[in-house]
Amino acid sequence: MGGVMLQFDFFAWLAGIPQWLEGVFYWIWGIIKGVLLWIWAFIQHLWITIFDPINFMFLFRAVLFPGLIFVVMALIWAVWFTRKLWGRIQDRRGPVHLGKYGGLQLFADAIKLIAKESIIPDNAKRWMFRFLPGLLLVIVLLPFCFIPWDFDYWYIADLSVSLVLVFAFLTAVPVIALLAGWVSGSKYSLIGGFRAANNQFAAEIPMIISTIGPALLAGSLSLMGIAQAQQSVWFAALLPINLATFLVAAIASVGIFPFDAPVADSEIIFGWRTEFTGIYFTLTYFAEFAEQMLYSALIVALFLGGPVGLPFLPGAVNFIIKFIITFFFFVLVSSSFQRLRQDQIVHYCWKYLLPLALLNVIIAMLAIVYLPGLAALLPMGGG
Amino acid sequence: MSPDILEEAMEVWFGPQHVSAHGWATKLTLVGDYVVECDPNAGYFHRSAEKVLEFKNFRQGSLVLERMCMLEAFLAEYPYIAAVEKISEVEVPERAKVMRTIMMELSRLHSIQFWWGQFNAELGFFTMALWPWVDREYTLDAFEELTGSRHTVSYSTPGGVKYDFSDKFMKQLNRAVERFEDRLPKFRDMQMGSPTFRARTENIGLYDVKQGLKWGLSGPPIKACGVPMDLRKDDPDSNLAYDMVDWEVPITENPEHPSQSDALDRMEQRFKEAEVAVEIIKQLIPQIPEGDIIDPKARAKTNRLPEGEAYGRVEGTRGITSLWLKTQDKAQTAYRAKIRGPCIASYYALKDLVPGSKFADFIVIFGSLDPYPGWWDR
Amino acid sequence: MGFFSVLGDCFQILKHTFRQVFKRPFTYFFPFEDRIYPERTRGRHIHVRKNCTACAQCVRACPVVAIRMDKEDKMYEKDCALYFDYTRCIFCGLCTQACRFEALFHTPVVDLSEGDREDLIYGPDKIETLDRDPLEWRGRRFR
Amino acid sequence: MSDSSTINASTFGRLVINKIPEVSSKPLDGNKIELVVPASRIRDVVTIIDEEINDALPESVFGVDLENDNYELIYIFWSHNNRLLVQLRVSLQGENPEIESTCDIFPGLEWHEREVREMFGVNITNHPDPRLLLLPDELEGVYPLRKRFQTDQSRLEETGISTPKPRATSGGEDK
Repeated sequence: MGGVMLQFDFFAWLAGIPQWLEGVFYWIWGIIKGVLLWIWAFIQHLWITIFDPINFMFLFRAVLFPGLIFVVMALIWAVWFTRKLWGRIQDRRGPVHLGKYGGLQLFADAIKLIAKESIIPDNAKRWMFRFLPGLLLVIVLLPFCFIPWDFDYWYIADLSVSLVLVFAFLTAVPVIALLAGWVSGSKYSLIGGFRAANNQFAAEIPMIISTIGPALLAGSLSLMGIAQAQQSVWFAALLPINLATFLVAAIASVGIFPFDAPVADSEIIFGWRTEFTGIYFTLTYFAEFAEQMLYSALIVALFLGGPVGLPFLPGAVNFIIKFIITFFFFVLVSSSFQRLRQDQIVHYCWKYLLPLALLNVIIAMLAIVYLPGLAALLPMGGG
Repeated sequence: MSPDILEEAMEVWFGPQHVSAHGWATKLTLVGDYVVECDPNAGYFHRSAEKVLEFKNFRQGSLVLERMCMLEAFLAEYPYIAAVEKISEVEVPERAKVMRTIMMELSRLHSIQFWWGQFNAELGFFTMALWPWVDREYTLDAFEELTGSRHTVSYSTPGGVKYDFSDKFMKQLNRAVERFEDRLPKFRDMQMGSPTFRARTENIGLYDVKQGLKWGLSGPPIKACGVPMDLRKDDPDSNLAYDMVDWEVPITENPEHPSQSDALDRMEQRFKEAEVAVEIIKQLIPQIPEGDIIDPKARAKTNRLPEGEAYGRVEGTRGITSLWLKTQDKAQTAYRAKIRGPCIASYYALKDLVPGSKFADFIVIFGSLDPYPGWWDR
Repeated sequence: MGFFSVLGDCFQILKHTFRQVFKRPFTYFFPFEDRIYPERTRGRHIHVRKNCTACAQCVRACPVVAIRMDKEDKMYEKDCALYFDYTRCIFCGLCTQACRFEALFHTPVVDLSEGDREDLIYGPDKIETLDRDPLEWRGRRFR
Repeated sequence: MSDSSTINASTFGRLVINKIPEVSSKPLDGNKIELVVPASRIRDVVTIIDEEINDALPESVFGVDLENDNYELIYIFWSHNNRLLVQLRVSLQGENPEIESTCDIFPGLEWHEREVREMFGVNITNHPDPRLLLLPDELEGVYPLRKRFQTDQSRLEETGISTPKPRATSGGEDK
């Protein structure tokens, strides 16, 4: 070509326009395509994480059936059931006015409490005071995902060490109770906080030792494994003493009636929960009932064979029936005895519960070795 | 108290607004869980009853006294009436004497039933708190059937009683007594048989009967130590019918600590008092004589009283309840009336009884002495 | 205490509470159910003006001076208007006993409640008639 | 009850009188006796009661305002074994009369003495805890149970009760 094309060739320019337009068009089309692809990738991402049947069912299970919504509804049912049962035991009617049998009373209470002004006392540590009740409810609700509601499908998670993890969560509860008592600044709540911590030291060790029995017999530390090991015989039949010590220690660590020192209303008004009002009171009050439910669910999983039961019923329904019966027994025992003094609680838990729990574990070990028929009943090879 | 203990002590007000302090305030000095000093303060219920009595004529005065302790209204109003009858020498018909005694024993039963519920509520046991209160409803129905009001009954007046026994009332009375009797074995299981109750009340609030008398305690807290000190036998009142019944003063002898009493003995003592009260009622019902229920000249005689002093006393559920009355010649109102309630001693006794015990035992010791603020605050 | 006798007591107590669960509760369903009040119940008063002779015995008998009398306001030849101050009245029944002419009675209506204190002073118009029958049983039965 | 160990009213009266001649006694009906004791000898009589009657119950101490500044203090003791009621009567003069405290012998009387001090203005010397018992702090110097204490008698004439003599003159509402 040599030299510079000085003259502007109008016709060549004119012939280049369609090719230029095509370039512009492709460029715009590239952008649109990029956006559309991005949207499509996002939808695909959504599909995979949520609407893909496998993941969707996991979300359904985690959030709806045996997960959060079911547990919170069960919590509200538990509070209503306890108040109705207390009423009947004390020869009076429980909540009556709202709903057919006082059913809506709980929702009315919840709305009223949430609407109430939450007063923060002067010498309370402000942000700690607001944060602890929420933390307490979260910590108490978390272990529910390890409960073996059903064998094949309707359960959320099954770790090999879920029993240890559940107790790891539950040891945090008295620390929060102590902190809440200390942080809310009044003498009575301080005493209540110390009593809550003291209650826990008394009840923690017998409870954990009495869970060694089922873990030993099932040969695995996961709640699902323990539940599956009880296909042929329930551990309650083999370890009755452990069932009793676990129940009593559970009542002591929750801090309800016979071991009611942390919330002794005739001595220290409402214990460490005195200063909480409004939404904070709701959270701590529900945390107590959630803990009760958790322990009764653990009893069912560890000793009463979890989903094992009537063959024609699905596993989860068996579990729930046994859970209701255990919860009924929880409320019955907790409304039959006077309140024990704090040092008496520690005295009984260490002097009576601990040796009993140990005794049963030793009996279980000896029974496995020496009783011929027993080993056959248990799936001896790992969980 | 040696200073080094005191400097780390914590002062807690078991104050007037406290849930189970029904209107009395006690300052406890705690070291750890132990009570080191206990300083009871009276005065939150003071209604100046003695000044009010100087402006009430002799038919209205018993209303003031009855409101000192509404649980045992028939027993609380009686000292004023006994004092006025002593000064005015009005004679009470036989029928009124027997009716008064029956209603006073029923009021004692009602007061014990109420105290059961309150003591168990303080121990945190609401099941056994509400069961006695259900039986108490039957006795209250009997009161309302007879006098028209459940608590402020204002039943007897100087010279007799105001209302007559109707047969509907006799049915209610028998129903209340039977209801109490067939629930008693169940209550014994739930109360004395309960291991947690025994754990909470054994060797709690232990005092010797000599020390108790020095504080001024009387009634069940002294009878629980084994001393049969009961005004119904010691100082029998001519206007009541305790002599028509053969009964024994109920006492509780505890072999481990012979002349002392702890919270468990006082509870056992109240079981026995309730049984004796029911026994007296059942013996008296067939012996109600015929006749009018009030001395016809009673209104005239008690309108203006001659100069004089009298000391009316009755064995209340909580101890000796008395009223010292001084009247001026032909005056319509009392010149000076001094009300002495039994609970002024039991609240004062806390000063020396509680130090040394645990913080959770304070409410058990005081609950076992059956406090009622109306008596020490007047 | 023997360990097993303590265990025996505990199960005895649990038997009592367990059997109590299935019994019918004692309490009423208040606004709709109430117990039957005996006829001697000392509730609010009724003033029969026909028999009243303005003798003021009730005013003198009242320990808390809750009755005020207005002699001029006459309906019959010798009667008077009574103003009952229910903020002061203690329902002791001395006024009905002091009245010799059967002009003052109690009724079993015991649940008096008003908006403010002035309405609790029942004037002659309100004291003569009973506006509603006493709270007997009405409405829904066992819930 | 074997009669040898119990003391009846008259023997107890004679026993106290020959120990302290200034005391004079006046028997009441039943096994009750009233001893009129000069203010200075009150502690001796109470110690005699404490020694002679082993289960003496200090029922109450209270004052009576006989007008123009003379007061009367009445101690009442009851004994279950001897069925004996002893009533000591001490008369005092002056605006704020003095008397020794007997609550170290009978601790049960401590609150009664505090009440006499706050209601009548009778100073109880060496009392362990001379605070007010029942009254709020504003009524510290005002002695309400004295006859002079003026109360609201606006509706008294409606009740037809003649105002009690002596009439109240000062103190109270319009102090």
